[in-house]
Amino acid sequence: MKHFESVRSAFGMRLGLLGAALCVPALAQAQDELNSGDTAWMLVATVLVLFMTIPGLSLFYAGLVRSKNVLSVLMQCFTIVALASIIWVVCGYSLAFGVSEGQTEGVINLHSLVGNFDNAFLKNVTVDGLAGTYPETIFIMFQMTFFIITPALICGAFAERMKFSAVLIFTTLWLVLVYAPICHMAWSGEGALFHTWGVLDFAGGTVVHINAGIAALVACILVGKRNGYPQRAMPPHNMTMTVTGAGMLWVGWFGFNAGSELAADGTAGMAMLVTQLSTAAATLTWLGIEWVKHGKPSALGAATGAVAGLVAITPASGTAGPMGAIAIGVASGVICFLGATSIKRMGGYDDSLDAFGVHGIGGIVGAVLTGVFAAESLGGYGLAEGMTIGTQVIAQIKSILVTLVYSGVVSLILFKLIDLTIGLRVSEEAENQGLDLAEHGEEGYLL
Amino acid sequence: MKHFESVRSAFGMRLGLLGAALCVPALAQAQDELNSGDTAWMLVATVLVLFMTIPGLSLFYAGLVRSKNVLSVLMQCFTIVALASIIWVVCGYSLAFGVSEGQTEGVINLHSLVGNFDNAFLKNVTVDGLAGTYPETIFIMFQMTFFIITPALICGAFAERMKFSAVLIFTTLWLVLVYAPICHMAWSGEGALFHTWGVLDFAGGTVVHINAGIAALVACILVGKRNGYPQRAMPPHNMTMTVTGAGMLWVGWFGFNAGSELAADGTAGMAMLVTQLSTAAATLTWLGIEWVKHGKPSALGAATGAVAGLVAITPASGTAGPMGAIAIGVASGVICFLGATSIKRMGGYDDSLDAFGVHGIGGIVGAVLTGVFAAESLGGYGLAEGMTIGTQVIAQIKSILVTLVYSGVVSLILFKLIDLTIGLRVSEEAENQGLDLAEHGEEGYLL
Amino acid sequence: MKHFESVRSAFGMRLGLLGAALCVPALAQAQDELNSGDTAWMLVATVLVLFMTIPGLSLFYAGLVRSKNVLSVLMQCFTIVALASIIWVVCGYSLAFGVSEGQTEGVINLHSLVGNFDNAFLKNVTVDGLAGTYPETIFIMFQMTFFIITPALICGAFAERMKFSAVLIFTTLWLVLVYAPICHMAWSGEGALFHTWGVLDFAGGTVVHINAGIAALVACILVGKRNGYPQRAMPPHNMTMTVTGAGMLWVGWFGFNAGSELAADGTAGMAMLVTQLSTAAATLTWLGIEWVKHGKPSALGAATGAVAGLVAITPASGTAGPMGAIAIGVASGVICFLGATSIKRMGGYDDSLDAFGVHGIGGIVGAVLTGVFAAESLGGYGLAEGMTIGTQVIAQIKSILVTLVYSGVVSLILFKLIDLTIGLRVSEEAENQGLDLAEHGEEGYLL
Amino acid sequence: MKKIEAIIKPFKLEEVKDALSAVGIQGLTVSEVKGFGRQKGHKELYRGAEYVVEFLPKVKLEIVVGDDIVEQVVKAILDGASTGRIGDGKVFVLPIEEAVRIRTGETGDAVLG
Amino acid sequence: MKKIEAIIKPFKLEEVKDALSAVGIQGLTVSEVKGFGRQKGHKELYRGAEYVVEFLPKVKLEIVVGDDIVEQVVKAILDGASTGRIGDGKVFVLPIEEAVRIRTGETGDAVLG
Amino acid sequence: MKKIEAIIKPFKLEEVKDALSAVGIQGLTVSEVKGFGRQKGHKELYRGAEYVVEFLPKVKLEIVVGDDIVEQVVKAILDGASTGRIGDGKVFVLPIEEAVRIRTGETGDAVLG
Ligand SMILES: Nc1ncnc2c1ncn2[C@@H]1O[C@H](COP(=O)(O)OP(=O)(O)O)[C@@H](O)[C@H]1O
Ligand SMILES: Nc1ncnc2c1ncn2[C@@H]1O[C@H](COP(=O)(O)OP(=O)(O)O)[C@@H](O)[C@H]1O
Ligand SMILES: Nc1ncnc2c1ncn2[C@@H]1O[C@H](COP(=O)(O)OP(=O)(O)O)[C@@H](O)[C@H]1O
Repeated sequence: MKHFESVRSAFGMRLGLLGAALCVPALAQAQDELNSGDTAWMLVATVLVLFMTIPGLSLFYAGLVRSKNVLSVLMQCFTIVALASIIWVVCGYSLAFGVSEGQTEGVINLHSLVGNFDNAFLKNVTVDGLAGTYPETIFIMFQMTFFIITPALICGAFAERMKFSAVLIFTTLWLVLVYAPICHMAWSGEGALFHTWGVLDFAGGTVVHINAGIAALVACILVGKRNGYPQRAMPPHNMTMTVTGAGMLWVGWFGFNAGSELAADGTAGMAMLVTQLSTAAATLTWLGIEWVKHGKPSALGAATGAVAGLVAITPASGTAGPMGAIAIGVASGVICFLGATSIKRMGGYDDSLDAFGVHGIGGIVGAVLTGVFAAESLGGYGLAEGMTIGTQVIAQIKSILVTLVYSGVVSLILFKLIDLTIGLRVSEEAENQGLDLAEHGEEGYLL
Repeated sequence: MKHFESVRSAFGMRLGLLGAALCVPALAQAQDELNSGDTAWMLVATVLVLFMTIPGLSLFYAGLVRSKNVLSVLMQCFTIVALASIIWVVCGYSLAFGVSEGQTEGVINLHSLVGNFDNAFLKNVTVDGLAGTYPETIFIMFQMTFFIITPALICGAFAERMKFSAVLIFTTLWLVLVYAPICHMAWSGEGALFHTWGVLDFAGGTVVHINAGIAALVACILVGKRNGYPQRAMPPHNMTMTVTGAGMLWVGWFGFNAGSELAADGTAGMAMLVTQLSTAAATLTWLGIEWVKHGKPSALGAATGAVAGLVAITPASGTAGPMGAIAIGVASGVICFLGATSIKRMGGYDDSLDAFGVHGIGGIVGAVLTGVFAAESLGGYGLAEGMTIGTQVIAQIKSILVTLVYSGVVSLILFKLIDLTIGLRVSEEAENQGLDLAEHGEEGYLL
Repeated sequence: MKHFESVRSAFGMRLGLLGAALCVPALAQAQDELNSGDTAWMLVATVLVLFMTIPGLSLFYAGLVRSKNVLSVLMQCFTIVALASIIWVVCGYSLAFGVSEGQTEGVINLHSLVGNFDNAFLKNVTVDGLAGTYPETIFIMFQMTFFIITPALICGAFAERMKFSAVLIFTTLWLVLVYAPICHMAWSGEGALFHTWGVLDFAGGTVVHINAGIAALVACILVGKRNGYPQRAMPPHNMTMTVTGAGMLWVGWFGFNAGSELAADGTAGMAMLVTQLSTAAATLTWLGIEWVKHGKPSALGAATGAVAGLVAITPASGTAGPMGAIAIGVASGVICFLGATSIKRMGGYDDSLDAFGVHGIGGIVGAVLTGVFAAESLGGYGLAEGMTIGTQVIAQIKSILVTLVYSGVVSLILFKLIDLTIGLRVSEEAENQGLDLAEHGEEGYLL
Repeated sequence: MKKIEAIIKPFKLEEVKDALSAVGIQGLTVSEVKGFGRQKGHKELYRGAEYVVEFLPKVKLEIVVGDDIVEQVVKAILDGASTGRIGDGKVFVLPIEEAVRIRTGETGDAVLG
Repeated sequence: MKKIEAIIKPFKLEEVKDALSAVGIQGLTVSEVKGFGRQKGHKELYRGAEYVVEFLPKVKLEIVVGDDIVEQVVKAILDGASTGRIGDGKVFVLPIEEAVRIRTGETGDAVLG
Repeated sequence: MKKIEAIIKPFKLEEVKDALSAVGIQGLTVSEVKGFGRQKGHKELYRGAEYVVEFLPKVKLEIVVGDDIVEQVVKAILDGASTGRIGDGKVFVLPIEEAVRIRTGETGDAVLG
């Protein structure tokens, strides 16, 4: 069972119990003893996922904008780290992982969708509390890093024109109203919506990438195109920064995927291996397409391909085998390439850094193919009893649609509200001058 | 007990025993077996703390200077890593952690202040020797990374004008004459001065930050202001570097704080959580102040706020709870903001990169508040028997004063001596040209 | 025994057994249980070694070229990561670590030189398979990161003039035809050539550094000098990048060396300690030479010295003691300094980034001195029964010669073949324009 | 022959170039400069330390043209570069005594195309 | 109208600007250049490879002024920029035939303020 | 006195400098510029978005010389800078009315060495 069920799911309930009565006699005693190896790994995995956002993602993104906006991007990511951390302990953790009494296997009700406020301000958290085989504090931290990186991903869509204040307000509301419920549906264990449907999302294909991707698409449509886009070219100002950030994302992602096993074991090892293979395959695929289509493989192509492969393997990293991973990597390379080029051009929106094109589309590719490559016949861990590739893919698609619709609609409302009140966008003059000076009173470089 | 006593303290004695007779029958056998999980975590924590210095701190600092001095900062940090490593094994480790026979609980004597040369050149260190549940070699390495970062912090004060040779000589003498004793007083266990007083310093508020901070203040006063300061503006030459470095410091600091538990357990988990919360709170506080006071929140503000929060939680990271951590973060944000702005202006010294303003002042804020937020009533782990918040705060203040006075006076003498012999400062021409060319014969950028 | 025999060697055979029959009753049951601490450490060590290549090495190298070629260097490293990952699972792992039936202790035959295709496409790899005390998947990943970094090192020699397509083709062939066999000779356990000779190579002095170094030398001779070399100066375009990369290499190298113990134990701890000391000593040595010889110690000197020390301690990191490590560091500092200056000048080749001068020469220095400082009398772990320093050094030299000759000759043939078919070198115009534009259609910076 | 030097706002470069192409200019040279003038600079704050930036980024264009089209070219620059706000910049006209094309060695107005 | 071009040492820019303000100059344009002259460059060493830097960083000022104040302006530059050491730089005076303010289209000496 | 301005290809700078030294030039000023002319630019592609670079990197030399050696200097530049391919650049000659050495205050041809 363990093979196709996120450990996080199994864990959801226990957390609920912890919330209700901290001294409940452990059902599975062996499991409730602290294992220092698992603890060591989860400490590190947490560090790695935070490293993905700062400096990883922030460099990846910042290199892609024009130099007058470089600090605004770094700043949005950095501030989101701080902001999301506080929101998480205030209520995010409890809303995402709190399991209320009525949340029961097989029953779909409000508790399947969202947690509660029982653990607001971490009021039930102690030094000695465990989450399975390691301290609950580390589970809180590990999940916090996911809570952090998701809104940071969205920043890629509205880069170079959104007000800093609007970013912070949107992030706050979105985390509480969108991330927490989607996370609850996926990972709060028995009784949770996606869990009941048997959806596979090992490390956050829906929760993180599709969720952020669709919000990003809504964002860039509502905030509008950058002045001069697409007539005027807006090439990356510092590709060395972007490639550096991509490298950091790659290495940090092992915390994301192998860390999602929540233990230092065979599944963590396999998650690491398949993550590497998908990423490698997607990188080579993207470069191959560029080479054939444009005559030259580019560094930006390599970096983007890698991220596409990382995104797509995320939900599958606990269920796919090595060859499945390569297939997922190739597919994500091809489809995200279209996402960041043709689809974007056709759509006519200005997804500045392809947050939707890579995370949204890559997330969908991954979520669907997770259902395919979990099958034992295709080298995966095997599907749950009674599931076929077909039914599994349908379950996957249901979770994708729920995420697209829920996140899309709520994001739309939030952006509209902010636009009507404080406004989403900086003035044209500020945009010309650059957000670094206009919004932060600083310059990136004085070389 | 474990809750308010640094594990390092408990460990100090054992080390002494090891030094004296390696095969002494273990008192607590369970404790003296190698635990691979603790070992794994301590290996990684060590890597993380080294990562804080190179490249973390070095980038944070280097981005803040003018481009003609960028290499000199990187170079000072890098060379200090090498230099301190050698000094540590020659005598630093033995002077800091060596426990002589007369060092006894409750007695204050010379042995309370400094170790000995018994383990000079690591002569008693073996592959199989343990420090509790993991190899002594890793304890040596972990502590070495603290020995490295402390003088590197000081470099922020005299950046852009100090001779490279003077930096190296000062570092060597200061590490032996100041760091080793202060470290001994805090962390060599029973009989050590701060231990006897019941001082709480989980991860190095006094040993690292106040210690470095006061030396930094002395340094920048003695070496004098940069030419043109404060009339001429000296804005950071590469804020992207500084924000990157701040991100690395943030992630690396989990090795510093959670690593200081010296085990992969619940306290390590809680140390990680409180570190994150203090840092987040300080970041938001700093940005809030800037926003209100200057109208714009800046990337430098975010980065500096984060470091302030990291510094302040350091001594408290093994005793404070989540809400205490947020309080410490807010306090450090406010007070370090004053430290880096009003206090510095009033003082009239040129602490180029605010080594005193952030590390000295933040360290003091943290050390005092550690005594407050350790209290169970304020969400902490609880104070030692017989201690109240009042008496604990007094103990904290005593350790602060000892550190300020001892480190301040010895640093003063050392700088004076160096000034009188080889001179502290480069020539005016060299300062105009920039230290990169004048001292190292290189240029940072040829873009 | 464990002390002087790479655990990897002991492991080779077991892998073979796994390949043949996965359910074979374990010989040493204790050893075949998953240890979560070892697993945690090996997960992290793997991440660290990947981090060495991206972004570590890629930044170290990229800073040293002219700005018009910065992306080409980053791109070669990044693409090699992807390419080598795929080759490794296709056949590299099986060729390197597959143990065929005839591979027997004391017998030298074809199986002593190379593995087989039994595990091509990882067909025998399962989630639950162990490599000693941790999952085989992690062993595969850990070794993959070595497979990745070795060809990336070679890129330093032909930087700024080699065709991207030629780089990829060479890398592919070289990994299969050179790396896999040399790795097999060293680390596939009983019956392997170097194992039979009693060669000590804990973490890859021959397999990685000498192997890459000699290929690099051949490469830069065959591809020819850069236009204008050595008449025109080609100073590094971004030393801050190089120093940053050096810092990352330093911290990542603990994964390389301490990870090579394949367990979180005393030897891993000692490997960490000796790695630090050798690196520190080499850094200071290099700076000292520069200071005396040129009057100024340089940041590039510090960074290069550090890498020299890291390279040299690599083979010795599981057998030398702290003082031996310092000696190895000093020796590598002196000799690699000559390698990157006088020897290169005398040789008249254009080893652009001193891949041979540092990795080749440093690797040789380390491999020889490993034989010396393993001796118990010199603070090492002790030599194998029947070995003296003299016989051990001879064994070391034999392995060096085999590597130099085999890698040198096959590299020569490969480069010649590529030159005769698609050509090794870009056109003069492309070289003038810079590889970033000519080969990848991008620019590094638009500041 | 005259040399026309124009100091303009950086983000107007494309427009000016288009306007110049429209009047038949086929060659020009551009450089990044900093301008000091009536247009006020901005303040930057680094940890409370104020840094007043008086030198603002501008772009300088240099175009050598035949005497006959000077007026036309100046007009094109004004059309392309003007925003009506302080800091739009200046155009200066300087005499040129000779022009040579390096590739061919030819001289005179023919060089300027 | 004349254009005054001055090549100075970078760290003297502030002083020169102040000296120019003192004589009433309200507009000027600055650019970063490299100078080659009598002032010796320096050597840089990268892994033993010597790299002689002959082109030294200088700052170029361009100030267009009315004929009447040329002398005064040159003097101000000399005052602000001189250190008495080799490499202080040069001042050149060039004729200007016309000046136009882009914002308003006005021409002549009025433009220069 | 004349000022000779030359726009050349960046990688020809060393050769031109040597050629100028050969005819006795001891001072010059160099700056990085972007040139637009007949030489075609290149395309860059970022995630499929085309970015046409029309402004190519060039180097501008400024050399003030006595009237007598103008021809010689122009020839030296042509020798050093010519590759025979489009984009080699241009040389322009401008009148200079005065030159002053900042260090000494001296004026006239003596300043130019
Ligand atoms: N006398 C001058 N000589 C050279 N450049 C000048 C002069 N006056 C102005 N400039 C340049 O023109 C730019 C614009 O001038 P400014 O006075 O700010 O606005 P405007 O041109 O609209 O009057 C300045 O930034 C500077 O680069
Ligand atoms: N003939 C010249 N033409 C153009 N610029 C020159 C000329 N001579 C010198 N310069 C510029 O003046 C700067 C200073 O000249 P240099 O000979 O070094 O010292 P000084 O001006 O004190 O005699 C040079 O770096 C160069 O930029
Ligand atoms: N009329 C002009 N005014 C100023 N600079 C020019 C002019 N024409 C060309 N240039 C400069 O000369 C460079 C070379 O010109 P181009 O037409 O490309 O080739 P060529 O000089 O070989 O004819 C251009 O990049 C530009 O910098």
